[in-house]
Amino acid sequence: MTNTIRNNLPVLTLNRIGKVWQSREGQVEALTDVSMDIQEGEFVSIVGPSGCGKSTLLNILAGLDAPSKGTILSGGTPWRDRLGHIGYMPQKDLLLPWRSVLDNAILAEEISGVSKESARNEALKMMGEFGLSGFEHNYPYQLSGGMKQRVALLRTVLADNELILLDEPFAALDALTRSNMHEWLLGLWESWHKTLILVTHDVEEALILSDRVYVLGGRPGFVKSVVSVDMSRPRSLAMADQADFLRLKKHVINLLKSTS
Amino acid sequence: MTNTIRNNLPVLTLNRIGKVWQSREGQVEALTDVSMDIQEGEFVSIVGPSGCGKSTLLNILAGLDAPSKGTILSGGTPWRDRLGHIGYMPQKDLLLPWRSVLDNAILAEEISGVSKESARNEALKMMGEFGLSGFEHNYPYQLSGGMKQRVALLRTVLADNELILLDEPFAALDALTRSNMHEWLLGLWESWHKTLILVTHDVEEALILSDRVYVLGGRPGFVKSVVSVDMSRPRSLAMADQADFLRLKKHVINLLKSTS
Amino acid sequence: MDMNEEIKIERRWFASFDFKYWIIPICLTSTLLVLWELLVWLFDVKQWLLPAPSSILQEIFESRQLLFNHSVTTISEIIIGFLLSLVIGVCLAGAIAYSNVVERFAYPFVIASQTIPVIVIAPLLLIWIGYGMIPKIIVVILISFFPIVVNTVDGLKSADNDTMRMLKTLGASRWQIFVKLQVPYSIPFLFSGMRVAITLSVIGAVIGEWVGSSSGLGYLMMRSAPQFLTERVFASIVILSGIGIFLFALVVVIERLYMPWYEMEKRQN
Amino acid sequence: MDMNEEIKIERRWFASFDFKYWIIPICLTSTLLVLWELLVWLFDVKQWLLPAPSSILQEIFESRQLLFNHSVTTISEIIIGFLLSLVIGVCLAGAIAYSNVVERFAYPFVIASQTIPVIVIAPLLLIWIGYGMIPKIIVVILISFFPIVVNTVDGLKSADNDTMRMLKTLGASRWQIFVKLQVPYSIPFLFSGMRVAITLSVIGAVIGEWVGSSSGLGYLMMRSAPQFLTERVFASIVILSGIGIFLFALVVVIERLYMPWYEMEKRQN
Amino acid sequence: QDVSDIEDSKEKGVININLALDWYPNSNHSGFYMAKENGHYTESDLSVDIFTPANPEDVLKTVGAGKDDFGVSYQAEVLLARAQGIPVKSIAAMVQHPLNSIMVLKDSGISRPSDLAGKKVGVTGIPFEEALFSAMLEYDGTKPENVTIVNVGFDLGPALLGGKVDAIVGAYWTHESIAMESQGYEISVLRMEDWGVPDFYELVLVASEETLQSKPGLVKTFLTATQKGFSEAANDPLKAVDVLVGFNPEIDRDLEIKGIDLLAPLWSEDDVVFGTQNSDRWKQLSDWMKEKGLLEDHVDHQEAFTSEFIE
Ligand SMILES: Nc1ncnc2c1ncn2[C@@H]1O[C@H](COP(=O)(O)OP(=O)(O)OP(=O)(O)O)[C@@H](O)[C@H]1O
Ligand SMILES: Nc1ncnc2c1ncn2[C@@H]1O[C@H](COP(=O)(O)OP(=O)(O)OP(=O)(O)O)[C@@H](O)[C@H]1O
Ligand SMILES: [Mg+2]
Ligand SMILES: [Mg+2]
Repeated sequence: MTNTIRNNLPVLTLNRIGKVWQSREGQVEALTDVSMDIQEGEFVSIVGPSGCGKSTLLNILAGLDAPSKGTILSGGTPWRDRLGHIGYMPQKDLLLPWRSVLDNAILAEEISGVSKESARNEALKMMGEFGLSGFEHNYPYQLSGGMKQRVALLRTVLADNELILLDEPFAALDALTRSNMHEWLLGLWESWHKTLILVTHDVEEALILSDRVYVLGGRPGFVKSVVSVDMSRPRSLAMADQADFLRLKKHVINLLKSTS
Repeated sequence: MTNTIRNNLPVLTLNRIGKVWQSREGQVEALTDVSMDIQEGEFVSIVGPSGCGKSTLLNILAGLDAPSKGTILSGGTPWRDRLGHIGYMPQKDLLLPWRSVLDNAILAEEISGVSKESARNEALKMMGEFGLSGFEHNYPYQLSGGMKQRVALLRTVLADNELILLDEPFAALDALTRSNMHEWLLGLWESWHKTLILVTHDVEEALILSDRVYVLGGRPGFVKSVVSVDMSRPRSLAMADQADFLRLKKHVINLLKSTS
Repeated sequence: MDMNEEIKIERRWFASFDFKYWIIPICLTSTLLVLWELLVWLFDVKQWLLPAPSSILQEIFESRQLLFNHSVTTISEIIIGFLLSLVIGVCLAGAIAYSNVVERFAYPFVIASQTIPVIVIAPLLLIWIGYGMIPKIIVVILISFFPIVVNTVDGLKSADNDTMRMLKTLGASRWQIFVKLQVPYSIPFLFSGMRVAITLSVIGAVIGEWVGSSSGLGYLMMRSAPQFLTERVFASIVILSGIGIFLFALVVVIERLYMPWYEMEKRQN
Repeated sequence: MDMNEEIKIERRWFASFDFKYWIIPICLTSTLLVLWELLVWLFDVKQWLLPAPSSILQEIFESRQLLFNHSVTTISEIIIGFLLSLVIGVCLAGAIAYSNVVERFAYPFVIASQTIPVIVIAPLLLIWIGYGMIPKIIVVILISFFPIVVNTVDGLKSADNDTMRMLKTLGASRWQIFVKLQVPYSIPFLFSGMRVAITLSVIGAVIGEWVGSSSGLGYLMMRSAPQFLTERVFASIVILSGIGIFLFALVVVIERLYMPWYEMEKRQN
Repeated sequence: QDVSDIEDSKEKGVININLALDWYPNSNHSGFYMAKENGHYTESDLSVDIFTPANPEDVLKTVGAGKDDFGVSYQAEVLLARAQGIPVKSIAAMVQHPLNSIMVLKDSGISRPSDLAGKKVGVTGIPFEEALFSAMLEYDGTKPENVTIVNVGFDLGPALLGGKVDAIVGAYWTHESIAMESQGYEISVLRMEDWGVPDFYELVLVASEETLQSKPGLVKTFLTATQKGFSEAANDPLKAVDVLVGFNPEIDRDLEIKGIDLLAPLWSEDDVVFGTQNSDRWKQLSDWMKEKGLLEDHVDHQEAFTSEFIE
């Protein structure tokens, strides 16, 4: 990121991204013509049917995969060294089985050269909020599905990047734990001015959290529509019954259902 | 199962099940005093906070782990040979990476000795409904998260057991795909008179699908309450806005939130 | 993405024939050979002690017929022996991984078999089996089946526990879990073992030929050493090494063809 | 749950001392020994060809002091050689897995080193290094480092691709991925290699002693054979096998202690 | 002699015979190859296959166990083998004197065993050879403790040429010395029988007691043919080497040509017939070995050989 960002230009621009997967089983077109503009400090959600290419898109953004077509810009200029400079929580938790919860969480800091001890102390403070206290020294196989997911989220946010991509971070969480995590995430976003891109299947979640929602269509994935969520903040799950919210939700769901 | 089932006795009775995990990191009490009665042909959901022991409970039911306390009965008599006689879709998809989608799906039939060819033909018919057509011969690494989950579900139902346990089977699916799968699952349940136990985080899903909802509390997991869903069938996501439904939903959510 | 590229290509190693990845190794090897040649001349190292690469090459050329004839014997011993030890090793490993009792009974013997110096039991081999090709093949098997057994057993036991439990809920028997889960899991380990085993087969054939024979590169070396025909000994070693490297590479290629899913999964992106 | 039990216990194998799992193996082994004894008496197999277990035991008892003294030498060679080959093997494997160029340059030499018959290059070793313990240790290293290299390289390359990608997004360098991901992934493979290597070290020490020495079990065998003291040769083999089995088991135990997470994960339930 | 046993064991008209050599084929064995080449074996309906076992001592085991019919071994080994109950007997002496010797580099100035005091001597680890060496030292007035013995395994020649030892014991003055000289070194040889060691037959041809008893005719026939081979080899050494190399192309012809010149006179020295052995020489050696503690007292040297097949 760094100094290429000029104030009014989007911190991230996807310019007609396309992706084709080649394999011996044939080729799969996963994405076609996906364009997006993300402003600095924005909270953007992406929703779309299963298999429409959301994870593929995030992989491309993170710099893991090269797009088959299109370019990615930041502040108007091509952004190539994305890998390692964008926080990314992938769909699978990918915890290292030989590391304790704590040591999995501090992986990013360890990599960036922070002393293990101070990283551990910092992470320990967050265990409570993540509902992991008492499990700091347990190993991944001893955790429940939702706990693993929270460790992976913690690992991602502790990497402390300006732009963070989250691929269904709350899929394995119950409503209560989930809304706690929502609050925590919004706190992070607001106080540290992060730019967040969230992939989710939960339309309510998208609406409560984000400024804009990209609705994708599938096979191959394309941008169907962008919905601005112009509800005042702070928002909460309690708002889910309000007319405004319900209208927006129905709108997004209809968009998802529409076949074009 | 078989002949131990007498008509009025529950097909599955959990009698004060408790589970303590031992490890070098100390011991974790995962479940305490969990009792349940499941009638033949019932559709029961289990909801509860992340880490409260839902997966642990299903593992015990499936016969994979032994409970630390309590007994499991069927038709009033102890049921020991559960392993292999209860359909179980675990939380992780656990697809075999060297098998194609199709061959992963037919695993159970292959194991029970059905000829590969006829099993494949049967599975092929369902690929469309599961949104997997075109991917029959792909390998798991080429699938999206939600697609893998659907293959795992297909594998479980093709095992064709009377009692089926599902651990968050739709967590990685978008609303649309999810409601398709709901319909499909209800069809299966109704036409084949299966007994279904579903673990989910989505209260709406629990209410739309099941006859009764067990609400668990956490640390250690215990049964907080059982909610009967006495809404007429067929139900659908469209009902989610109805007063009845909203009242029930709020009730369950409040139960989840309550601290006792 | 550059780093990505790097790892991607790295994964292909042996199978890849990107010339650029061969330049440096070839240069280094040549430098080494030239250095060896120079050192031999400079320090006037005696021919019988360490011949220069050039004289080894010359010997290979001059005695090509002799070397070829003896190579044929040795190569057949290696290949027959290796294939048999593959069959035996895999069966034994299967039995060991499948049954506790077999494991506790057979493993100590398998280990013990490795600590027996073949030359010492040579008379038994000769008396029971005779002077033909069979004792040599037995020696090859004795030497090369062990890494196959150890690796395959470890591979069979490395199967993912969660997946094993999943299979149990599908009603899989012990045997089905073995065949459908443990065996596929063991394949990469098996290939590691095969790579070690095929290389050891080469030396196994050489040792087997010492047990009493009248042809093969091992015989040729043993015969040439006391005549101070050190170039011929080194020529044989060069050929043996070539055979070893070739067979090792062959196993790698077969692995690629046999386990596309493993490689594909690893290699993608 | 019974089956569950079975697999649970099976996973513990060597580390477990459940007596019931040892009864059958011990009985079988005893039966075998008794059979051997009987066959020797029945077919009047000559002592000088294949001694009966009883005469081997008797020899072990009678020559216990001699055997003990020579064992000490051999065991030190084995242990020093193995530890060095572990260090060398792991370093080499690291370099090979880390760099394409090193791999292409070094691997062929590593393979070639295995196809060189030690006995044939013994004069070189002796003339360069002399007759002390060092040449024996070098022979042990030469024989035992190869399985360590091959297994460790394969292990280092077996690291999960998705996790590798995750680490890259955390900004991990090539080196960090290597240390934090590939190295832990290689540990189970490394231990497979170590099990093979420690067993080969035993025979390595014996061969090393043939190349010229004045103590050690290999030397003792070399000396006993021309005097037709066949029981003594077999007594030495029995002790070598015992050493091999013991060291193999030791590696298994160390593995258990060193990789609790791996075992725990596998073993749970 | 009763030759009827030959007829019994014929298969398709020929009798297959296994002959185990003590070491890789060399001029010591040229007589066998001459006999083969010139058809002396086939004339008597024998078909002789020649093998080399892994270790010299294995010959006595394969012969003793009946795997091989005849073998080439060493006189002392036959005594040692009998001590352990291996039922083998020497049926012919192949070389009338020791070939085993001490070798030094000529420019070392060593000319007698006592010159080795304070020096390093390489041996192969065979106790009998070490005893021979000690006897030579004692005979020349030096205590064996004054010499450092180094076990150099199989590599006697390289150890000497490489300067790792000052002398070697266990090499043949008809073979190793020539091989070393061909590498451009000058070698001096101290022969055993010159320095107080009982004169012994270096190589002997052995058969099992079983064979001797049940097939005396076969033994006789084989020996007669072999004698012919060796006498032809002695008469035309050059031809003998060519025949040897013809059968074993990996042999260095030049080396063997020099070797056979030294060797041939020892086959039938002093006009004795090839194969002759006499009881005194066996007694001397066995007494000497018993005295040195190398051989158990119960071994009877008379039983260890038989002269009945040599004429
Ligand atoms: N490595 C690959 N090789 C081939 N095809 C792939 C690969 N990865 C993904 N695909 C295909 O690309 C399409 C998009 O996959 P992707 O994982 O991006 O979907 P998604 O939107 O994240 O779905 P979900 O919500 O289920 O996670 C799918 O059809 C999938 O099969
Ligand atoms: N193998 C194990 N060893 C030790 N503790 C374990 C083990 N498996 C589960 N636990 C603990 O048991 C508790 C319940 O775990 P379980 O997986 O049953 O929760 P869950 O209700 O399924 O949660 P989620 O909704 O997040 O999947 C957790 O505290 C977990 O840490
Ligand atoms: Mg996805
Ligand atoms: Mg769970």
